[in-house]
Amino acid sequence: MRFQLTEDQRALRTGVRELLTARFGRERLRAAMADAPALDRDLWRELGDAGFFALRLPEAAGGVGLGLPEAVLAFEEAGRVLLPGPLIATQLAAGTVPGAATGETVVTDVDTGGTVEWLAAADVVRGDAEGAVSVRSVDPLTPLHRVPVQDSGAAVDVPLKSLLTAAEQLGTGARVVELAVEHARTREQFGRPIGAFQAVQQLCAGMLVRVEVARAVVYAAAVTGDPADIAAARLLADEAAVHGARDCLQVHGGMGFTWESDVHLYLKRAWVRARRPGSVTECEELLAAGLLAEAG
Amino acid sequence: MRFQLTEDQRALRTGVRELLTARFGRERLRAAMADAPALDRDLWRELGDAGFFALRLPEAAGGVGLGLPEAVLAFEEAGRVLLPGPLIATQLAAGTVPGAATGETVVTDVDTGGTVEWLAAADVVRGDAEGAVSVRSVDPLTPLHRVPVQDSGAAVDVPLKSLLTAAEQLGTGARVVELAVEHARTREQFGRPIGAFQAVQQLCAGMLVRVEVARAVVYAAAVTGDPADIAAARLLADEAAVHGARDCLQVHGGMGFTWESDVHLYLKRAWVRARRPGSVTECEELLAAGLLAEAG
Amino acid sequence: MDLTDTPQEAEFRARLREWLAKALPSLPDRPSPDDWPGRRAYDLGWQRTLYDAGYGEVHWGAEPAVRMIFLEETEKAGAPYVGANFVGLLHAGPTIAAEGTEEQKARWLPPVLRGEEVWCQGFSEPDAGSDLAALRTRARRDGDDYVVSGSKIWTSHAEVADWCELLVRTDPDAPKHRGITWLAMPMDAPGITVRPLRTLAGSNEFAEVFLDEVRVPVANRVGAENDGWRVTMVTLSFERGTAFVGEVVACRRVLGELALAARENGRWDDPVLRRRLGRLNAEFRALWRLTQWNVSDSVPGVGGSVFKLRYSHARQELYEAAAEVLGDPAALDLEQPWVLDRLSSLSYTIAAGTSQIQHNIVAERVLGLPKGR
Amino acid sequence: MDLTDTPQEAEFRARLREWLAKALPSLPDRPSPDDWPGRRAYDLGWQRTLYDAGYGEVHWGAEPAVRMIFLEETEKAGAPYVGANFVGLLHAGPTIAAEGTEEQKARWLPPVLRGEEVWCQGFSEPDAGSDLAALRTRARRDGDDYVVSGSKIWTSHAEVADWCELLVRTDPDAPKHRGITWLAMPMDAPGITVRPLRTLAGSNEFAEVFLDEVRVPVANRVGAENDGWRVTMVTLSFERGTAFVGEVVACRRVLGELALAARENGRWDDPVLRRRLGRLNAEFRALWRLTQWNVSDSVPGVGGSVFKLRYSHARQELYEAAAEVLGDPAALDLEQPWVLDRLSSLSYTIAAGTSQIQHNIVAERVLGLPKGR
Repeated sequence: MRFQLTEDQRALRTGVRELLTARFGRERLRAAMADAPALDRDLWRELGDAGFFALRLPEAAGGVGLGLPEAVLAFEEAGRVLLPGPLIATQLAAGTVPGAATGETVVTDVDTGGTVEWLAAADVVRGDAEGAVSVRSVDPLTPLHRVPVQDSGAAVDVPLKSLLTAAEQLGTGARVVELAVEHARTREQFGRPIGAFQAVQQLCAGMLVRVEVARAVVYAAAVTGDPADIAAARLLADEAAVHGARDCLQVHGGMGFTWESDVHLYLKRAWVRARRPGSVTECEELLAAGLLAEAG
Repeated sequence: MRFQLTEDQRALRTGVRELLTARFGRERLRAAMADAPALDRDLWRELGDAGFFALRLPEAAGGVGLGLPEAVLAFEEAGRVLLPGPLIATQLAAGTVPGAATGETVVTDVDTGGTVEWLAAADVVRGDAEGAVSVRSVDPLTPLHRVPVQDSGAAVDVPLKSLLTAAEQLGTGARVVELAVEHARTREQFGRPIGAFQAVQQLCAGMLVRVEVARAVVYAAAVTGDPADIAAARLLADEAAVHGARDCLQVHGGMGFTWESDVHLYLKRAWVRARRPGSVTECEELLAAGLLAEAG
Repeated sequence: MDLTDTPQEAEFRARLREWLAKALPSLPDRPSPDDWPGRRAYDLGWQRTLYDAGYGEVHWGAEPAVRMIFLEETEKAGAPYVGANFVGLLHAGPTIAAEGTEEQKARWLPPVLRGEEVWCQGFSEPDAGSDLAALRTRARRDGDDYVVSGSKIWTSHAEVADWCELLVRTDPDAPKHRGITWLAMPMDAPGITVRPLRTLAGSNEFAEVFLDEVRVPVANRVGAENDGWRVTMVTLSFERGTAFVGEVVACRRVLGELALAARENGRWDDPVLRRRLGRLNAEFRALWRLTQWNVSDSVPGVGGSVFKLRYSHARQELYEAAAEVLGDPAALDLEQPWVLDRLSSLSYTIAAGTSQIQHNIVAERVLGLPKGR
Repeated sequence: MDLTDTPQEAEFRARLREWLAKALPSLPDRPSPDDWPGRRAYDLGWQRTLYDAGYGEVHWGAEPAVRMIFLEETEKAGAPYVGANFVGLLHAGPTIAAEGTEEQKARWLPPVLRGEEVWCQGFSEPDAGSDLAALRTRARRDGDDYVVSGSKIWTSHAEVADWCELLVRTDPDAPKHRGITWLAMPMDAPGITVRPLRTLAGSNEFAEVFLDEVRVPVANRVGAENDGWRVTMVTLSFERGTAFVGEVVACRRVLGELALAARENGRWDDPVLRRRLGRLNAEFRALWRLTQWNVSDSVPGVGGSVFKLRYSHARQELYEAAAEVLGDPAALDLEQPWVLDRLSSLSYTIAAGTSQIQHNIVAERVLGLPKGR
């Protein structure tokens, strides 16, 4: 057992982070808010060139030939910077939908209906989007449509999507700890940085704990692919992101309540992701049933 | 609307507190632990003389002729000092069971079975206690028996008992705030009283908030007798007592973990009371149904 | 402990209900949230209507229990909120009434009560939030004027206000609480720039106010120079007892609507959600009773922080539960009810003293724990 | 990221399993919790058995991953705990190994590994709990001895220990961390009184140790005089990575038992309780993965406080859920499984650094926030 990142995995993470920092910094983030529901196609192709979408495609099929752990690391980085677009559906379509692997083709999935992300921007829509109605999305960076629920519809790769969603949530959770700590170290009230107050320290420490606990099980789920590990990863990563962004806002006080602050963007995205297929109820029930099965 | 204690109510509270302080101080509390499952019959009769059991009995019937609000104040005081015995059943039996009003007769109720308190010490047992088995009670001050559940059994005055239980929990909740604050003011670590640390301050403030919110609805329920108010009172008072005693223990650190400290006695009694008829599930469902009824 | 109305209270309530039933149907339509002049006119009109009906002074003169009935009944009847008149009626007005000269009272109070002038508040600054007394907006004396420079933030209704109750630093060398002065600043004075401040909910409810050498007559000072902190504190607790009456009533209404919506869309069958709504019913019942308790208390103030801590958390929980009731994707749709409210509610544990600060206040001022850090 | 055993690890695991299957059935019955001599003999016997089988040094010499396998497999097989050997194997022993002289190592280490001598710990004092460095037990030099007076608290196995690792103050004038010395005190020295300390769970798991002019040879000092704080810190982090392996395995077993019990008594049909158990499954799976992560980390230490904060809370939640599964009156019956565990679990957020202190450690040492109060 060597449950830490390998050298290659570290290098991958660094590479993705550097790419995203260079190509999707704060200004691009704010600009993307104005552009939505359009996508930055140049960025999308650049991601394709870097192998983001073909990450798990076999080398024989022109892919990078890596596995789920590497995909999780890449999606964690995407979650850190709030990278917009139907990233998960497109990566899953690589090798099946022409152009998805290279970032030429943007793919979104309808699954069983309900909410569909980036319907208007997608080149290929998998599933039946008939009757789709545009929704005024709470997240300015994720256009949403409402599609009638299709009980008979095929939900594609729900556990996999749930795991990659957890990875994005993990990245968001980790990033909001940094934002909170940065603010707490510099913002002064009552003659000292607010991070010197235990009440603020406790908020920040609690955020970190949620992230590190989630990280362990998200990575483990990527290694094992075990449905119960994935359900646990999803539950804890959702919590790390949603609760973390919420606490980050609290640490920022009034400063975080403005549109100009980025904190709300993390919270809103975390809300959107938390509602993707694989609900809290489903995860908890699966984990409960698992207890009986394991304990026999 | 004058939703504060009247002069008479203040006087009653003071009177009960003085009686209990004089007759059931810390030494008696510790002695009672050794005596259980026997009851202090002298104290019981003294309570009877003071009108504790006959509080709500009409004057014409030899009682004090007061109402539910006064009973709630008296039981709150009982909860403050962890007064042992089947107090609620005996007060409810006053006027029905000879001697209950005067404290001569100790009464306990079986209701629908499950847990019965003070079965061995009681002179009169209302309900069917057949098949009772003694239980090694977690609370050294409350002997318990297990009685087969009787689906057809008559539960007597459940809402009333639930309200008086809430009153006891309120008293316990209020007392553990005082204990925590007392300890936090005097215990020094790192060169200052631990109550100067925000982490401890937050624990104590949270305890007080729970108590004061519970107090408002417990008193209100005593005035209105409304089932939804009673259910709310029970939920919030249980929480104020159980969570409060738990936090009090946390504030006390290792000192609270000893048998010699009283803190655990508050927690254990709060646990026992929280399991009396009128469960969390029942209260929450009643309150949920109430929402539909009111809004509907 | 009496929760029923006294005969006088019952009469007040009955009369008010009757009047509301008559007055509300003839009210004009509510303006859109972005229409500031429209909102000003609407809110002033409502205050004038109240004034003409004899309710103009209900926030000041009336007994707390009567004020509570007013707030409860108007909220239940769906009457307009205090809106643009908030600062005038509930903050600057009471301050002037308590600390102003006869001349100042005569100048400023009647227009507030008659719905003629709007006030806004210039207290918070970018670097003085939780630590309000650290404010840095400077005022230097020049003849009969103060000359004021600095900036204020989180000012509501600044775009349409006639007056601003302004805290300025007049003695930079004094301890921070002792160099502050309270001024009434006319909002049409040269040197004032109002810039809307967009919140995370996308609304422009607040503004930043920039002050560049703004001249405010010394005659507009309420209380002594450098005594502004005390002057302000006198009224900060003024409305504490009844401040949230309308909001608690509104929360209970929302909770009922959530239950009906959940029954409608089938989520009521989920016991986890249903019990969560039941628990919230307990919560808001208790907060309603606590409001009644605080209003009845002859020594107001102590209950304020306790109430605010619990209420702000409970109201956030309410909208979290609303998201569960709405489900997917309605919970993410800004057009749906409660979604914007959920965003707005994020400020409750921050504005007017964060929950962290409120815990300190309770610990130190109510429980008497030693001063912490 | 690899969660599978290496060939060496797999071999170790297989060999250990095989050995446990043979060794455990022939173990004597466990003594009752109150039988201290019996417990001493039992625990020493088990350590001797391990030693003879080649597992005596697994807590020290082995790779963390191997140590983890040992702890996981012994717990799963229901093998005895480290028990009375805890301090010797996991605390005093490693300290002596790291900081002792060759002579000291030769004297004290072999008897620990062979299951011949029991150590206890004399660190905490009534007035030095969270603030351990404030300890006041005094030691003055007198010839070749230190003469020690004071009292210690929360000492496990004091009744049956041969040695006590003792922190004493040798320089009362130095800053509090700089006047402390580490001594090995023979428990049969005159002047030592051991008084059992009853906990709220009714057990006598701990003791108070009173020291009245106890003579400890200077030769028993490990490290330099006044350097005891550093000496202690060297080993406090020693076992952090694997400290809780057995406990997490045990918690997951309990959780499974709770599910079965709930199915048995019908409470499984309550979705609120069932989903709560499902959530706990997520919790303990994550804690298990975090343990594996920490064990694999080449820089141990950082993960310790994070793990402890979450684990201590989760384990308390586990026994709260157990009470719900047990229901009424079983949850109040000390004879029922888990009820005593629930009481004991109340210490988890207190012992070895309260959760409040752990939050500070994480905030300041991990996140780099300024030193708070």
